[in-house]
Amino acid sequence: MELKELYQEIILDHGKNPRNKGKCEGFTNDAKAHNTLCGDKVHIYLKLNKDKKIEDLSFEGEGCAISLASASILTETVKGKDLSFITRVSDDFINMIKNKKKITINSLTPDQMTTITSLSGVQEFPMRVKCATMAWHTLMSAIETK
Amino acid sequence: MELKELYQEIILDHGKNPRNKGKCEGFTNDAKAHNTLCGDKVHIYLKLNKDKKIEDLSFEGEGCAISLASASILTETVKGKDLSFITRVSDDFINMIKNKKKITINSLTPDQMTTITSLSGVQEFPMRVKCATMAWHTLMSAIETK
Amino acid sequence: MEIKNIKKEFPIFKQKINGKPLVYLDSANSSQKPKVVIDKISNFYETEFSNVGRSVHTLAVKATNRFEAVRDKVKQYINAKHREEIIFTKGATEGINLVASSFGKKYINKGDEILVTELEHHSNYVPWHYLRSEKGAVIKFAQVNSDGDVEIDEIKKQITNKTKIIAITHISNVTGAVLPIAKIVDLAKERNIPVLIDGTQGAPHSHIDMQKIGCDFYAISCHKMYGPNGLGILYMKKKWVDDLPPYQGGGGMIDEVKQDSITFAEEHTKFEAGTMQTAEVVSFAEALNFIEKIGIKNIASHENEVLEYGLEKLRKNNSVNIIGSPKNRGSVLCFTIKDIHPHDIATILDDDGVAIRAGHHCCQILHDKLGIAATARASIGVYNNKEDMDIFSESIKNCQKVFQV
Amino acid sequence: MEIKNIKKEFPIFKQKINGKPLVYLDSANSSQKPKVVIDKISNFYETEFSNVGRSVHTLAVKATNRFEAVRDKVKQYINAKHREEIIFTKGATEGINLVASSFGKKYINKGDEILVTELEHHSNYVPWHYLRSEKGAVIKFAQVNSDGDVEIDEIKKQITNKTKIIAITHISNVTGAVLPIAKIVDLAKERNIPVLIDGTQGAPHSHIDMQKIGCDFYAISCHKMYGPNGLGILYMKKKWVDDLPPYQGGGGMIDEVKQDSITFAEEHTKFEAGTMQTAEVVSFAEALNFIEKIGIKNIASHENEVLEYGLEKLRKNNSVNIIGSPKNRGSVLCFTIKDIHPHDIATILDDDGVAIRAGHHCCQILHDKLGIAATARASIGVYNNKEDMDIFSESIKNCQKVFQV
Ligand SMILES: Cc1ncc(COP(=O)(O)O)c(C=O)c1O
Ligand SMILES: Cc1ncc(COP(=O)(O)O)c(C=O)c1O
Repeated sequence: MELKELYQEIILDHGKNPRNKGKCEGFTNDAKAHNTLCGDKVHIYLKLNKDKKIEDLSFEGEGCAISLASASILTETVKGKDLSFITRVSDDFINMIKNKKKITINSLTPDQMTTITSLSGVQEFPMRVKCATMAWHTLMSAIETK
Repeated sequence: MELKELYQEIILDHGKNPRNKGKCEGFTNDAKAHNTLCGDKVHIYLKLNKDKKIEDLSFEGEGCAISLASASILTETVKGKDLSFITRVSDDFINMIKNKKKITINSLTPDQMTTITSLSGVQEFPMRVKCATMAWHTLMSAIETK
Repeated sequence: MEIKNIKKEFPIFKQKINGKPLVYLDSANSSQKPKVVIDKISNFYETEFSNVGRSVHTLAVKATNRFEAVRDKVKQYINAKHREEIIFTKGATEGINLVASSFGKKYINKGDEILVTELEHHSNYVPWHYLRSEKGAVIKFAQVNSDGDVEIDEIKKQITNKTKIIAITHISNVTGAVLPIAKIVDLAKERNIPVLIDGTQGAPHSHIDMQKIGCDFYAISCHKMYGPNGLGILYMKKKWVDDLPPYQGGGGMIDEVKQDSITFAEEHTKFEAGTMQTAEVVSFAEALNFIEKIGIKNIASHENEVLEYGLEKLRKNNSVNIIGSPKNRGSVLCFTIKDIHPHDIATILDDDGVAIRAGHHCCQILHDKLGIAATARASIGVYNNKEDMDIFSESIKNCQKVFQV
Repeated sequence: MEIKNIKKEFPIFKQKINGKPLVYLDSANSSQKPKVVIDKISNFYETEFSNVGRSVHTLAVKATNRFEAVRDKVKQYINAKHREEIIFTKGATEGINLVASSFGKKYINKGDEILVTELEHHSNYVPWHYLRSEKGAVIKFAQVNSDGDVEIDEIKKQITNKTKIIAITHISNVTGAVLPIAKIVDLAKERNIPVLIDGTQGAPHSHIDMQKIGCDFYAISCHKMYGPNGLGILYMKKKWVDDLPPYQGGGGMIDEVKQDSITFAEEHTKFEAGTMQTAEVVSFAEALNFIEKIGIKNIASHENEVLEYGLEKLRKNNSVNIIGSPKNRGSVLCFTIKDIHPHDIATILDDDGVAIRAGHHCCQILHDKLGIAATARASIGVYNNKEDMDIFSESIKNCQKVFQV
């Protein structure tokens, strides 16, 4: 049943107990987005260090389980990573949701892989695609600001 | 055949050789109208005397055979008449065209009757009703101005 | 026509959604269309189509007569005094924009006040906002009370001698509050302030009589009244039709056009630029016939019964929070469920074939006031029944199951 | 699909007019609709209807996807660069009003010049007139020459360094002149002047490619392209989509709405306030499919052949005066007959089943210039053929008989 695919245990957990919520200390970049259709909001804060690594990041947001889980999973996935990894994983993620593609990046741990693919059920719910991708697009905007 | 009803000999004649065309001398009242749909225009000039009779009247106008004939026939019908006659004949005429009613006024000569009812074919051509009635409405406006 | 069997008149209900019967609870968004309306559109295009008011050939004459007959029909339906008070628009949104633009141009200056309520749909706020940002007008908001109503005293309080127009909704598309519009109009008349009613939610669910309401403008969306997309009606009192400048410019609304000057047509024509939505207008007559056959009062009381039944069910569910408890409720039911976002509710309900809407329903100001970013909304049409409410309330329990709350 | 048998695709031709086959020569006014388009409308309302872009239930998702797919289809059809350059409007008239209003607000000030031509339809003049009367802008008219053409040199002559925008028709709906729009755009680009093309008559009869034309705005009426009533398309170059302020205010076009401020959505959304014409948009895709199946170039050359054949016949009639002899003629043929008013011509032709239009065709300025109050117009669509032209030209002789001229 598709609905169970969409609302998997992992997603419900991240939706209810989002990780890295709030405004992280000493952030260097931030960006926000707003889904005018449903009112979902996300604001991402991150601390880029000299090596172009995300030393710390966090988010503030309101929204549905999918959008909160997506933001929460995002923060877990990219924390401590460098920009080239982040770009790849973010592309992969968006491709998975939008174009039903497989995740190709191979530097994810099995755990991370399970977590990130838990969102793949969104593929079947076109009106929810934006809920899942918004945080990831916002991450990229945050990186581009300075 | 309805078309022949519409374009009777009398109408074609009045359309081609409209009577009382131009601006009559010493006019006391005038009014004009414009059918924006087809560009028909009419301008009626009249000279009201103290007895509330139309001593003289004329019209300027551009338009289709129906509208020119109607204006021409109008001038012939009401010239020299008093306002109460004019109001009645005008109501009758508009009622004939719009509501397919008979002419009820009994002070018309048989000739005038034939002439005025020559326009009754317009009843069957709803888009042409305005062509036939415009001059008559304008006559009433002209009388109301001073 | 019997309401009991009315679903049969709507072809959409023949299909299944996710294998389940469609329970359509999104009529405040747009209503479904009865077969008579759909058939009229095809029939018109197939046998009578022509552009109206511009040519004199047979098809054009027929189409024009049909089209103009609908104006008469609408006039009679809403009890307007004159046919030229009926202006065809693209929708309620365009109707309100038309008034804000034409009225604003002539009568709104810096410092003038426009009075709206916190219940307004963006369509009845953004057009006035333009006058604020372009002309320095002031927008005042009559506050919503804790029941989700706007009281007449609150309106009274907000009126000043700078108030140039009052623009209020007939029925809120969120709290369902039915505003006392006739009383508000009376109040406004004492001070010579014109009133615009956003009748988008009012017209499909209540008997509307322009003489009884007495308002200056009343905007309608036909697609929420079982009519076609892309059509609205703006009722505008004769004195304003004669007085206000035109809106969009184009064919059909002019009198004389020269290289250095233009004069405009009179009556409704002045506000109807360009080719009109002929098929839409013609088919809307069938929507009105449909409503008349059942009777708008019967529709309203049926909808009310269904709504009350649904409300009763939801009230028994402790996790459900119903938004607003207005004195009179139109056929709208907004709610939230503890710990489940409305967006998720809508997705889970859809899986059960239940179509609702989630979001701010184009009422951000009201949602801000409520302190909620989004709500779920079930809205009722003539085709809904108690069974629909049973399925709906079961489906809500299903949400709680999925989310384990 | 074969043009030879194409009348069969249009249900309207099944009927008789005054006992005679319908010869429809009023396509420049509005085209008839093929069965595929009509069926799509009913089918959509019967099985898929929902409001778009607002709800997340199955019907809404399907409808939204269909709707947005049409935007992509239009983008591809007119070869726009970005899908957000496609704005759905009520018609060409609304499209031009939108540009005049939004562009005018930001860029037109007192003394600024707007360059149009004497060929323009009121839709491409009245909206600019508003800027003249409200802002003190100046409207300049590029003159039409004795052939009914507007030459590129005439445009060049009228451009000054105060020219802020050029707004010209693609094909005249009276003389049929096809203007050298790509060259005019090149000329304008040298001076950084944006160009709006009124493509109402251009789009149904020619291959339109936004990259080749290079214009900033191109306005289309779908009902003249075998599509439904009540729908238009405005192509707007991305830079203007991003730059210009919104037009009508309402649902769907906002970003954030507060009591003291509003921010607007981006892309095409900013210009699409209120509920969209979902069924109309969805069915317009079928109109484009229909055109593509035949090929717009085949349509154009077929229409041209029919037109030339008709022109040839009329030229042989000494009482007939053909309006204009442009270098390239679109599918429009305006004429007068000595001593018979166009209005009478239209009535008599109608009696023979021939539907034409008479009047000034919303081009009073051009008619003033021609010194004629009204003309008769036959305009061609894909469904016309040489036989139609035979009947048409015989019917003209009938006019002469009735009028004994
Ligand atoms: C050249 C031209 N421009 C604009 C228009 C206006 O189009 P619409 O009435 O569909 O908005 C027309 C058609 O009437 C036209 O022929
Ligand atoms: C209260 C209210 N006003 C205005 C509107 C706008 O109507 P439309 O989008 O049909 O123009 C709506 C519907 O969305 C509404 O519910």
